[in-house]
Amino acid sequence: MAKVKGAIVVDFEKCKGCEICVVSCPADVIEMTKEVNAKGYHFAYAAKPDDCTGCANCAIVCPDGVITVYKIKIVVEKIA
Amino acid sequence: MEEFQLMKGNEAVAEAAIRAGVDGYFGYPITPQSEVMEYLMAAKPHERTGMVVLQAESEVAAINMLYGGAGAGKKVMTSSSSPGISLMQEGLSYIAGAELPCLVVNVVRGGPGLGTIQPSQCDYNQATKGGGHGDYHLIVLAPASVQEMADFVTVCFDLAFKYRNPTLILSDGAIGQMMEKVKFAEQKPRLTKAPKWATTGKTPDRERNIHTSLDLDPSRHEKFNEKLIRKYKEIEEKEVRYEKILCDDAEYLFVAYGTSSRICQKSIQLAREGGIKVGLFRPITLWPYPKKEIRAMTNQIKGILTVEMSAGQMIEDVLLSVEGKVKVAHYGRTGGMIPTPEEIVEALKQKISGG
Amino acid sequence: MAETSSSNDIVREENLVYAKTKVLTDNVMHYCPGCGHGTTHRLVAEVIEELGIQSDTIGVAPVGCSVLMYNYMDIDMQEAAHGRAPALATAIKRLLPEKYVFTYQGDGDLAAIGTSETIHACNRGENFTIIFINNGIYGMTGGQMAPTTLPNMKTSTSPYGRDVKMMGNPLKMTELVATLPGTCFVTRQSVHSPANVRKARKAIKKAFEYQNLKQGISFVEIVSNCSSGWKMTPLQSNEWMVENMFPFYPLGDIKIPEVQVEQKEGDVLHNSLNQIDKDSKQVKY
Amino acid sequence: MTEEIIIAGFGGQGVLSMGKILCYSGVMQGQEVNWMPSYGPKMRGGTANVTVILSDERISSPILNSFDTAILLNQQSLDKFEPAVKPGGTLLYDSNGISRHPERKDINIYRADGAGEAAKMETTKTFNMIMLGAYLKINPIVKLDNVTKGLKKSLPPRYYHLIPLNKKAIKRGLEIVKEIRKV
Repeated sequence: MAKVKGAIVVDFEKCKGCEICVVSCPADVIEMTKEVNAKGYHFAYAAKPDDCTGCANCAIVCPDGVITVYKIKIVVEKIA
Repeated sequence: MEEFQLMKGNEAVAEAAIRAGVDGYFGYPITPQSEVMEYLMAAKPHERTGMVVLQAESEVAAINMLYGGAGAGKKVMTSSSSPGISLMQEGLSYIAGAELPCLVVNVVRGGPGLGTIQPSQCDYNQATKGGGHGDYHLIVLAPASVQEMADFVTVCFDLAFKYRNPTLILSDGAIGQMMEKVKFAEQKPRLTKAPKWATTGKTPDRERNIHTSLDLDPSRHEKFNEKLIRKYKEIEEKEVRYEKILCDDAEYLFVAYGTSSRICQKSIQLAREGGIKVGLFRPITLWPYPKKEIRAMTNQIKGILTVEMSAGQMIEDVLLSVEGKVKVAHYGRTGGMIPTPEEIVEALKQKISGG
Repeated sequence: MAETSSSNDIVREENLVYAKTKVLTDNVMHYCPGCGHGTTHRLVAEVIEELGIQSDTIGVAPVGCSVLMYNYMDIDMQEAAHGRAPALATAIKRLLPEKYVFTYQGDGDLAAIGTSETIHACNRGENFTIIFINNGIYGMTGGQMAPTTLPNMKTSTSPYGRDVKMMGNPLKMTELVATLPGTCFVTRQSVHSPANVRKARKAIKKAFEYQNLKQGISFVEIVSNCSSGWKMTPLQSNEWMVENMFPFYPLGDIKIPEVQVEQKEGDVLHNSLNQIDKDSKQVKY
Repeated sequence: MTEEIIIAGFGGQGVLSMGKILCYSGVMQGQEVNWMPSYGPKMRGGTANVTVILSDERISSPILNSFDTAILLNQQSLDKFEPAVKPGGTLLYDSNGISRHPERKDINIYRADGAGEAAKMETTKTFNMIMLGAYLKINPIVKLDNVTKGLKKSLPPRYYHLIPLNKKAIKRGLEIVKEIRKV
C-alpha cells in the first residue's frame, strides 16, 4: 500500500502573513507563527507537517510565491 | 539617378519615410497634414518594404504606439498638426524619459485651441522647450522646402537612434501643402537587426530589457536626469544646423526658420533694392539652437529682426543668443495669417534699420 | 504503522512538486499581503515558462499598483503611460508579429483612462493578450472609486457608497469587449482559492496560445481583492469578494473560439499555429 | 527668369490643376517650381486660388503679395487680385459672368472667353486648359512639348486618353486670347 507524503518549505522572510495558504490547506497543516519576520509579519509554517500530502494548494494560492512543495510516495508496511 | 518629382511637403514626408526604411507609421487625421497617411495608405508600403501603417483611434494612442514600437527597436513615426501634437505630449515625455528614438512631424496650424487650419509657427515653444512634463528636449528640425521635408526624415532618424531621443520636424501648413520639386534618396532597407536595448524577447544570453520612465527613488532619478542633461549638452555641441543667406556684407539680419525664412528671402531682395543690406540667418535645428553662431554675427550687424508666424516665441532664443549686444525686435503675424515680403521690409525699417 | 521517511528526506530536488517559476525574479513584490496581483503575476510567469516562450514574450505594464511589474518578471517589458498599454502592445505586436505580447492592466488603467485604447485594440482585433485585474478600486492612489466599483461600495471618493445616480454605473468591460468582433477569447476568473487559481492558470495559458489563432485579442479578467483599499484583512477581502463581487462580475468564459489550440506533449506551439492557420477559414464566432 | 503667377477662380474650375500642370511643365524644362494652394474645406463653387512660381533660380517666398501674372476666372478673383498685379505685369481673365472689367492702366490686360469656348468643346472640363493656352500665347514660359510631358506626369495613366483633348484645348486657347490693353 502506498501513501503520499508531502512537505513544504516557507521562505519566511518573504512571507507577508496573508493567511490565504492557511485556509487553502485541506489538511490544516499550516498555521501562523507567533513571532514575526524582519518585515514584521507573522509567517506561515507547517504546524502539522506529518499531515501534509504535498497537494501544493498552499503554494499555488500564495500571492508571493514563497512556498515550495515536495512530495514522495512511501510504502507503508504492515507489521505482522 | 532618379528624376525630380513634384510633390506636396506632406506627400514628400510619406515617400521619404518609406525610402528611409521606416518600420511603422501610426497616425490620426488632422488638417493640414492628412496627406501623409493618405499617401502612405495609397502607396502600399507593406508591399514595398513591409512597413506597417496604422490609423490609430486618437493622437494619444498613436504616440503611445510609437512608444511601443520604439521600445521594440523599430523606426517609428507619426505626423499631426498642432492640436494633435498637444495630445501627444504625454507620450513624448514618456519616450524621452525612456530614452527611445522616434520621429514626430508637426505641420503647424494657427492656435490656440482648435485655432485655424492655416499655416503658423505658434508651436515653437512647445516644440523646443520640451512640450510635455519633465526636463527633456526633443531634437527639432525646421524644413523650409519640400526637399527638406523629405531629407529631414532620414536626418531625424539618424539623430534619434544616435542619441536615443525623440525627434520632431517642425513644419507648417504652407510647407505641408505646397508642391515643389523633390528628389528622393535610394530605398534603404528596414532595420533587420534590433538594437541591443530593444524589447524583442529576453534571450538566455542577456539580461531582460525594460523600458520605463519611472523610478521611485529620487536620488537615482536625479542621476538619470543628469545623464539626460549630459546627453543634451552633447547634442547642443555637435548637432547644430543652420543656413546663412547673404550675410557676408549684411548690416542687418533677419532670423527666421521654415516658411518665414522663405518669405524673408524675398524681403531681402526687396530691402537690398532699397539699399538696406540685410541677410538671413536660418536656424535649421531649433533645438539645439544655433546660439553661438547667432552671437558671432553680432560683431558685424547692427540689429536683428526675428520674423515668425507667431506672437514672438523664437525671439527669446535670439535674445539669449546675442546677450544684449545688438537690438533685437520681432515681426510676426498670428492665427494663420502669413506676413508678406513687403510687410517684413516695412517692419525692418520701422523697428531696426530706420528710414 | 511506521513511517519510512522524515520531512528532511522529502525536501529534496527529486521530490519537488512546486516551486516558484524562474520566469519570476527574486525581487520581493511590493504588493500588500494577500493581493491577487502577486498570484496573477506568478500565473503569467508560469504559463510563459510552461509554453517555453520566455525569449519570445514582451509584456507591457500599466500605471496602477502593478506599475512595477517589470521588476518581478524576468522578461522584456515596457512600462506604458496610464491606460495606454494596448496602444504600445498594438505596435509591438504589429512590428514583431512572431512574438507573444501581453498587457497587464488594472481597472482604472483599462476601464477608465484607457477605455479608448482598450476598446479600439479589441475592436481592431490585435493579436495580443490582455490580463485585466479588477478589484473595483484604485489601489495605488489610496482607494478611490474606480469605474468598476460596485453600487453602494464605499471608497475614499465615494465615502457614503457609490450612488449610481450621482456617480454612474460600474462598467463591465469584459462583457463589453466580448461583443466586439475583434476579440477571440474572453473570460473572467479569480485567484483566491486553489481551484480558482488552477482555472485562471488554464485561462491565461489559453489566452497566450490563442495569440497563434490570429483571431484577435484574448482577454482575461481576474476579479481580485484589495484588502488595503477595502480596509479588510486579506481573508475578509476574499470572502467579501466572493459575496459581493462575484454576483456582479460572474466568473466563467464569456467568449471562446470554436477552434481550440491542440496541446500535445512536446508540441511546439508554432506547429499548432500552422494547423490553425489551415483551419482558420472555418472558424466562426 | 522668375515668373510669379496667381491663378484664381471657382473651386471646380480646375484652378489648382492648371497650376500643377504649369509646374510640371517647368520641371520638365529643368526649372525650379513652387505651387502654393489656398487650402482647407473648399467646396465646389467656393473660391480657390494657387500661387505658381517658375524660376531658373532657387525660389524664395511661396507667399506673395504681388504677382507678375494673374489668371482670374471669376468676378471675386478679379476684384481681389487685380490690385495685386505688379505694374507692368499681366492680367488674363475670362469674361464669362464678369460685370466689372479690369480697370488698371499700368498693366497688360488680356481676355479669353474660355468658358464659352469650353462649352463648345466635348466637355467643359477643358476650360482650364483653354485658359492655360491663352496664357502661354501671352507669355510662352514653357514649351508646348513640355506642357504635354507635364500633363502626362500630372495625370494618372487612366486619364491618358484625355491628353489629346487637353492639347486641343490649349491650342484653342492660343487662338482665342485677345489683347485688351498693353502698357
